[in-house]
Amino acid sequence: MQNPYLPYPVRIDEIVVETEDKNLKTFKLVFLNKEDEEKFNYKAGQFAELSIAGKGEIPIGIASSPVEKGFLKFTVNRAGVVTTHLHSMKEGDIMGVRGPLGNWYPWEMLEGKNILIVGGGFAFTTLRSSIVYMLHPDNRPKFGNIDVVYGARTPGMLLYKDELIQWEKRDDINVHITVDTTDDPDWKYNVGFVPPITEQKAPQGDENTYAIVCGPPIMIKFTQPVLEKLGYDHEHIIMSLENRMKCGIGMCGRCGIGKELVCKDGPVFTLAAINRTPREY
Amino acid sequence: MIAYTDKVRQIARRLLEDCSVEMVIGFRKGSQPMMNEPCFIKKAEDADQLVWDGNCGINLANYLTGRKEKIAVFAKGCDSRNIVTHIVENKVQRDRLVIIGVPCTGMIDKRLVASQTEGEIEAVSETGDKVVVKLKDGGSTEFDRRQVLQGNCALCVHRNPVIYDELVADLVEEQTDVDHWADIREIEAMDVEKRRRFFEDLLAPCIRCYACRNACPLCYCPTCFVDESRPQWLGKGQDQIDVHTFHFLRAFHCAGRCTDCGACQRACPVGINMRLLTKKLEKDCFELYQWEAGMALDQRPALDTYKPDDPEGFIK
Amino acid sequence: MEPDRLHFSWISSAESTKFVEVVTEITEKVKALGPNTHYVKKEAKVA
Amino acid sequence: MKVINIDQKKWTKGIDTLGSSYKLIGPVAEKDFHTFEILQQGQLPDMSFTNTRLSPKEVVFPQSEDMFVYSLDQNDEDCNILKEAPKDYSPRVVLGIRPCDARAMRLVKLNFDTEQYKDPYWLRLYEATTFVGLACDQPCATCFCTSTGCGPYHEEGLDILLAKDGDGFKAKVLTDKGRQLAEASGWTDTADDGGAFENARRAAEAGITSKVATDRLRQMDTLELYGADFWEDVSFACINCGTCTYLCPTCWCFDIQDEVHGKKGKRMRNWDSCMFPIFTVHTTGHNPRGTKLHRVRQRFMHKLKYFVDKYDQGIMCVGCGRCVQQCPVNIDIRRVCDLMNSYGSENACAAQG
Repeated sequence: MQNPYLPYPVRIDEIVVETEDKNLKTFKLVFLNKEDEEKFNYKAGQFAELSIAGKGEIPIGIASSPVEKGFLKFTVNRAGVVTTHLHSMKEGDIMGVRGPLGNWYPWEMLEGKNILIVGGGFAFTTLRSSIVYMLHPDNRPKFGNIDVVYGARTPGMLLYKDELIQWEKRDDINVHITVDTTDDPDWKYNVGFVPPITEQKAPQGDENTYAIVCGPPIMIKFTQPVLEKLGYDHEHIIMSLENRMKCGIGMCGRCGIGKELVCKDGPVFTLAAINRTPREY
Repeated sequence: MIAYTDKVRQIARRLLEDCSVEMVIGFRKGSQPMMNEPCFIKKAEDADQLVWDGNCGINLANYLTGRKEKIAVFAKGCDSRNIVTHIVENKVQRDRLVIIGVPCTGMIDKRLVASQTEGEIEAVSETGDKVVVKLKDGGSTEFDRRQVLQGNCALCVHRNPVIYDELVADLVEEQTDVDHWADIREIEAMDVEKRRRFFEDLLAPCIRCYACRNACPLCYCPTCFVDESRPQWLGKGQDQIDVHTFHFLRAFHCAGRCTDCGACQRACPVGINMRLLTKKLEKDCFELYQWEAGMALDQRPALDTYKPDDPEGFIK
Repeated sequence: MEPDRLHFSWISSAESTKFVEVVTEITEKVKALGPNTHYVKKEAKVA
Repeated sequence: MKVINIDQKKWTKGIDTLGSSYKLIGPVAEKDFHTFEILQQGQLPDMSFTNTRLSPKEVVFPQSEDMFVYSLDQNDEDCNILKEAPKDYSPRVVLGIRPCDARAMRLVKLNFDTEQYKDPYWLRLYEATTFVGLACDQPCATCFCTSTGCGPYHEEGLDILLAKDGDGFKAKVLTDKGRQLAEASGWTDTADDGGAFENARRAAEAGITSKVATDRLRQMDTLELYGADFWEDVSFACINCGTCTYLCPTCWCFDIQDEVHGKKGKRMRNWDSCMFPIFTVHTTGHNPRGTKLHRVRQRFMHKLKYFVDKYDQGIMCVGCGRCVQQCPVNIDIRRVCDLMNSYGSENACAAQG
């Protein structure tokens, strides 16, 4: 019987400090055993439990993309016991990864559709995974227009800045970068909260357009009416939820919202599905 | 005390009718013999749900913290002392409370009654000094009320509320001929090894459901030390040391505050008498500082004050 | 816990000699007792 | 019907024999109540018990159990790498488990044995265990098993069902596992009972007088029930202890914890409870079930609505009555179930005119 609680051993290959407050780091992890990497077959939108012996586990969205081979990437905010310890770890250290866990953005259904991605702050990780996936030459023809609205508090708080700038220059994706405020006179992108920028820049919703939204609760709260105004149906608004988790495989019981378990039946839900469950997230 | 019910209802109805309070906290009849359920009443017409008898052992002071409403609460002697403690510790405001004092003759120990009864109990009633147990098979047994009181009630010397706005009945006579600390002296007399084994045995059945802590009006910390994760003070499993650490530290947190209301022991699903821990500290506070918790609003708790003549024999 | 493991003393900042005496005395007492064995969790026991 | 007759002598001898091939677990009298414990050699289970204070779920789902062990010593080659903790999955038998508790295991199995993931700890212990049930001829006033798809002679989840017969037992063998155990114990004396077993079953079922209605739960709208006005009243008395969940044979929630001692560590799991605030609190401090009302509602909604919708196997309750008996403040699941099941029915009647 395969033990779904047993993490695969991995080595920290590279650590990148992402933001100016140094609270977000991206960890590039390499499997110690090649066969584990093959078993770890994931799709954009899934998460994994990062396991540190002696500290515990923490569920984190996978920031690398299935089209990137040979490693996994996780961008981790320093917050609790496990993430604080993770931030103190060094390249070369051994830890564990358990997954992939949960469902993913519904790529089969999204084929042939226009995609709007709305992200805020450090919830951009699985959205990065998704963008890299869609922009891969094998996949780009499968999707219509791709628009991205991504905002952070300041320019220094944006994740994956180099990639954002690259995407911004491409003509097969419309990237709208925004910050709440900046005192940088040379800032050439948008200034403003994500919801109003979405209202200005995002395409109208129609039956061929889906929005994938991921961000802090306050951003989600104010983005939802904007998307409704733009004509997005609740079935066409796709969100990724977070809840406290332990097992990640639907057994320990804490992440439930109604009969759905965020870890196993989610984390990805349509807004329509979320509206059918108690708001316990 | 069964006669209190009419008065309890009458007072609750009046307080709600004349808008003196927004809610009344009391007890309603439970679904089990010897069990009443704490409840709130917001409408005068619902006041008839309230009851009072020897099964109101849960300490209602536990239901006062963190509420916004102006509340009337029924308070036995011990409950009233915990309300005083709440007021002194700034957990509730005196002027937001109407305290209805209930002179108490002790609460019935349901486990004691059950263990002394052969067969399944269908109903239990009180008449004066008797507790009458009706059995499912039709028979019945009768107990002298004093013989089936909760351990703390049998030894209680503060049956009358110490603070109240009105009373449901005349004050009762306080017990004077009780040896309050006999069980503690026995434990104190044990040598270290024997005492350790005694505690091991006492706490062995604990399942860490925290009913004792949660039934206790003193345990209002937003995050209890056992639930802290940064730092995590103790393990969360069934290791004996973790279990003991929980019980011992909780008892120390109650030192000089515990009124021996017995809610912890009553709530415990596995019948642990953790009062033996809190009572030892109650005894120390009494003997060292002549302190009894919650007796007056203008006294600071024993561990909150320093007096030049505090005993200091432990300092070498 | 053995009584000798816990010790309260009142020492003024001027009483350096007393401080040395007390600390030495306590250290010797605790050394004599050896490592504490009560309430030491060597490994979490599961039930 | 063919049953196996086990008189007192055969019972004692059989149990003694079983001790060599099985770990024996049975009800043992503690100070005030019975618990399921490992029986020592020569010790007989106390089959005179009504039911145990704690459910025997601990047999397959210990309150605290090891999952993995690891070294934190940098000199060890496998430092920081988790290894399976050594476990004992040798055959064991639970003697005298009540039919409600055995059915509860089947309900819990739905959670631990899924198409996508299998919980190896729970399943291996479950598979290693033979369940010898004891039918209830004298139910408690708090027993409402017949309302939950169960009953005092219910066979689901049992390998053998025993019914008291004088100072011995009549046994009905229900599975291969049960057959093996019956053979190993020498309980082979088969005879026709002339319908006595069935009659006893009917009499026992008739003895369960406490009933709840569950028929409307499935059709009820989740959010309407969630927003019902009775939750404040239902939850008021609750002190948010874990008694109901820890005593419950169908509650399975758990926590995973790492513990380190020196250079060695282990990952273990412990029972957890939806009644505790920290069960769901986020690292940010946000708690999606931040109030007592949220948590009490979660417990009852999970048992009586979410589970019903998710598995279509009835409610997540077998009517053992433990939570009713031991709740320190007398919150009674039967009352809550009736409130839920009848919610909005007055309006529905009015709507039908």
